[in-house]
Amino acid sequence: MNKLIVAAAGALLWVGVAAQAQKSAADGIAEYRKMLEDGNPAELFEAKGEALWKQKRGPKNASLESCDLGKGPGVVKGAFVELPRYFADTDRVQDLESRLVSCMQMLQGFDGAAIANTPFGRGEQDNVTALATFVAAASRGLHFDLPQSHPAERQMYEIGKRVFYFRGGPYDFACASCHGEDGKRIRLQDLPNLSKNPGDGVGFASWPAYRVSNGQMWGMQLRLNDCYRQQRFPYPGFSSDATVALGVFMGVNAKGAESIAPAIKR
Amino acid sequence: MMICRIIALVVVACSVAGCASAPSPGELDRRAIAVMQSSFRDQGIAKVDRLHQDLGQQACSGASPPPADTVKRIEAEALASIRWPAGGRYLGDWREGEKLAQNGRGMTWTDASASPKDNGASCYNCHQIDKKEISFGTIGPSLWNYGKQHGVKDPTDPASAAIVQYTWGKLWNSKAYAACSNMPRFGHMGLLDENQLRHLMALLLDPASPVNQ
Amino acid sequence: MGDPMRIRAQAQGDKAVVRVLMSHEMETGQRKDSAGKTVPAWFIQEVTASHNGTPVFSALWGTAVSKNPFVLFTIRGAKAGDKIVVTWVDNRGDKRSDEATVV
Amino acid sequence: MVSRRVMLRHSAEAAALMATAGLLPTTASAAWPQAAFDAKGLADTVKALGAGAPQESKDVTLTAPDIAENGAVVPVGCACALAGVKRLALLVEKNPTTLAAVFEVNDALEPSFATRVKMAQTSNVYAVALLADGRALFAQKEVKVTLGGCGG
Repeated sequence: MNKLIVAAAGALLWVGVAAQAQKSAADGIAEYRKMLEDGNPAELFEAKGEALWKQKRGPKNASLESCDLGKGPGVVKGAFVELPRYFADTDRVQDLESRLVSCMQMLQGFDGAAIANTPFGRGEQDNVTALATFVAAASRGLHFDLPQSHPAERQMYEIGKRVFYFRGGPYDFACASCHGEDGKRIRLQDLPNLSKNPGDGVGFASWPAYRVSNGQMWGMQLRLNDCYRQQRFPYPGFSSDATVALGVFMGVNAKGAESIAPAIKR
Repeated sequence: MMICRIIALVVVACSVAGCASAPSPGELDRRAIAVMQSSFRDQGIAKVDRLHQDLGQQACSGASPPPADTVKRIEAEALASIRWPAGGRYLGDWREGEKLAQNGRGMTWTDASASPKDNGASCYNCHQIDKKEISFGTIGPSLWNYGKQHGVKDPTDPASAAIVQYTWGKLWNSKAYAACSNMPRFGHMGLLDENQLRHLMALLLDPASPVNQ
Repeated sequence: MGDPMRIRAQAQGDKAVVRVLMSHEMETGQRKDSAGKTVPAWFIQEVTASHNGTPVFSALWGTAVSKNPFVLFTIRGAKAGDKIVVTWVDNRGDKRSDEATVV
Repeated sequence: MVSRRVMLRHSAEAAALMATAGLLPTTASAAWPQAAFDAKGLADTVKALGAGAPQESKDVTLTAPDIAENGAVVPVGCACALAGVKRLALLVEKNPTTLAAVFEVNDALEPSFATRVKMAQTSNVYAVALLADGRALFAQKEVKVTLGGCGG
């Protein structure tokens, strides 16, 4: 027992020595990422989203051009950097994707619940991603500033914080396991610290993003969904309160960060 | 249980609409748990019962660490839970260990089975191990030269017993040495079997392992 | 015939730099689906471009070009207002042309 | 003027390539050189493109990163300002199909192209300039492909 404790103390004191060779690898990766910026396939989804926004569709044969994303009907520019926020018509705090589904239901007559239950990348869910890409792109270069004036918005921040630190599952992981400290990596990928402001706001401000590894466009809902998959948690519902609360927590923490969405990611 | 559910639903409705007065921190804690319970569903092998927290998971679910007496209790219980290897055989084949260390798969809802034979150990996600692998994470400390740094020349020598046992214990239940460790409890949670753990031990401690060159 | 391309043609001195993004799966024919069946190859084989109606660019591609392909080339003597038309043809015979103006 | 030359060269080359390949194209595009895209390694691929033994040359420029964070998208470019260059090709040695892309070079274009390719693993990448006199000049670089993300 004593021996064990001594050994444990030794192991704790003993810190890694070999981070030197990493410098060149990090430089190489930085160079690679820079080369990719010239021509981000997210533009294809942005163009598709813009066409979908203007097109008369759905049972009501209407466009989304009068959709209220929080800054009044039809205002797209600047909406992304203030979401998630509270909406009186649905009496809910909504993120970009769940708000788009509400607009598709209210204006175009689509079945919102059916869209929410559609797997990512299929049917109308794929259209939601393209629409989200278009809306996000209209705020590129603007700075995040989520409203916290409504009590429901403040409460969602507090709940989101608790969801962020909720540890569970067979691996004992929480969002905070990977995103609670500065300067950490998984493999070669930098992990943004999403737990505070100022933090790495760009972690929140890059999605929707084009995923190089699978050639897919991912919105924040799918980003969070795959985080939870890797966290070895059960499946979070599309636009469930936990995912929206996390959006509020990360978004408020990203205050002041410049939006670079839609970005290009590994 | 049923009553709890109903209360939870009422609370969520309140949280979404916004209540008249700001809720207390304790009330927010309860609402957050209700949100967790209502937001997830079973998918494949990943069932909602994974959200039932044990003492350690619950105590380590905050921005700050739990109180000292809770830390002590978690660590003591974890230490007592460690199952030492059958026959006192601690080391396997470092080559198999390296394969496991590279493999980040297992236990997600896209994995077919939760059996240890279908799981990797995900070590490189968080640790540097063999220096030749440049794609490694930094959430945990570097393990390059782990055995060498600890002066392990012969892992069966009694002089090496302390570090050998500590390493096994850390792999079996990391919380025995740090209550809120970020590292999974590979043995305790049934993620890896004894032989797989022996292979990882060899990767770290075998003088012939590339880690100790 | 696929989704529209994104073509950016920017005048730089007496040239125009053309950047094209195409929406295409670019299946290699090596990949297996979740049921273990090989997904057949499906990829763009030929890309051509014209400048004010004159063919100027031609490329032949294999399965190794990335999904949602990107290509960059530079046309001599092109100026703002000129028309660039890009066309791709894939191994199934699907085809798509899109037009852009040099800015 | 340019148009006519380009068009003529296209059809002539298509015929030559088909002759080299020795088989009828099974693909939608008649000009697509099946044999060249089936070839393995630098030497065989260049041969299948109808050129002689490849020579390394400083006159050919290959742009590629040292490390690719993901092999699914690796940005690569090729350029060669020598007179007499007819085509520029990009090759990835260890891919199931070595030849990735062939670009026609003519007076209407700068002899410089960029695209993105998939890489199955760490490998040498080549930019090859095919000249009118049958010579093939190349530049090479090893690109490391890393494992990324959580790996699950």
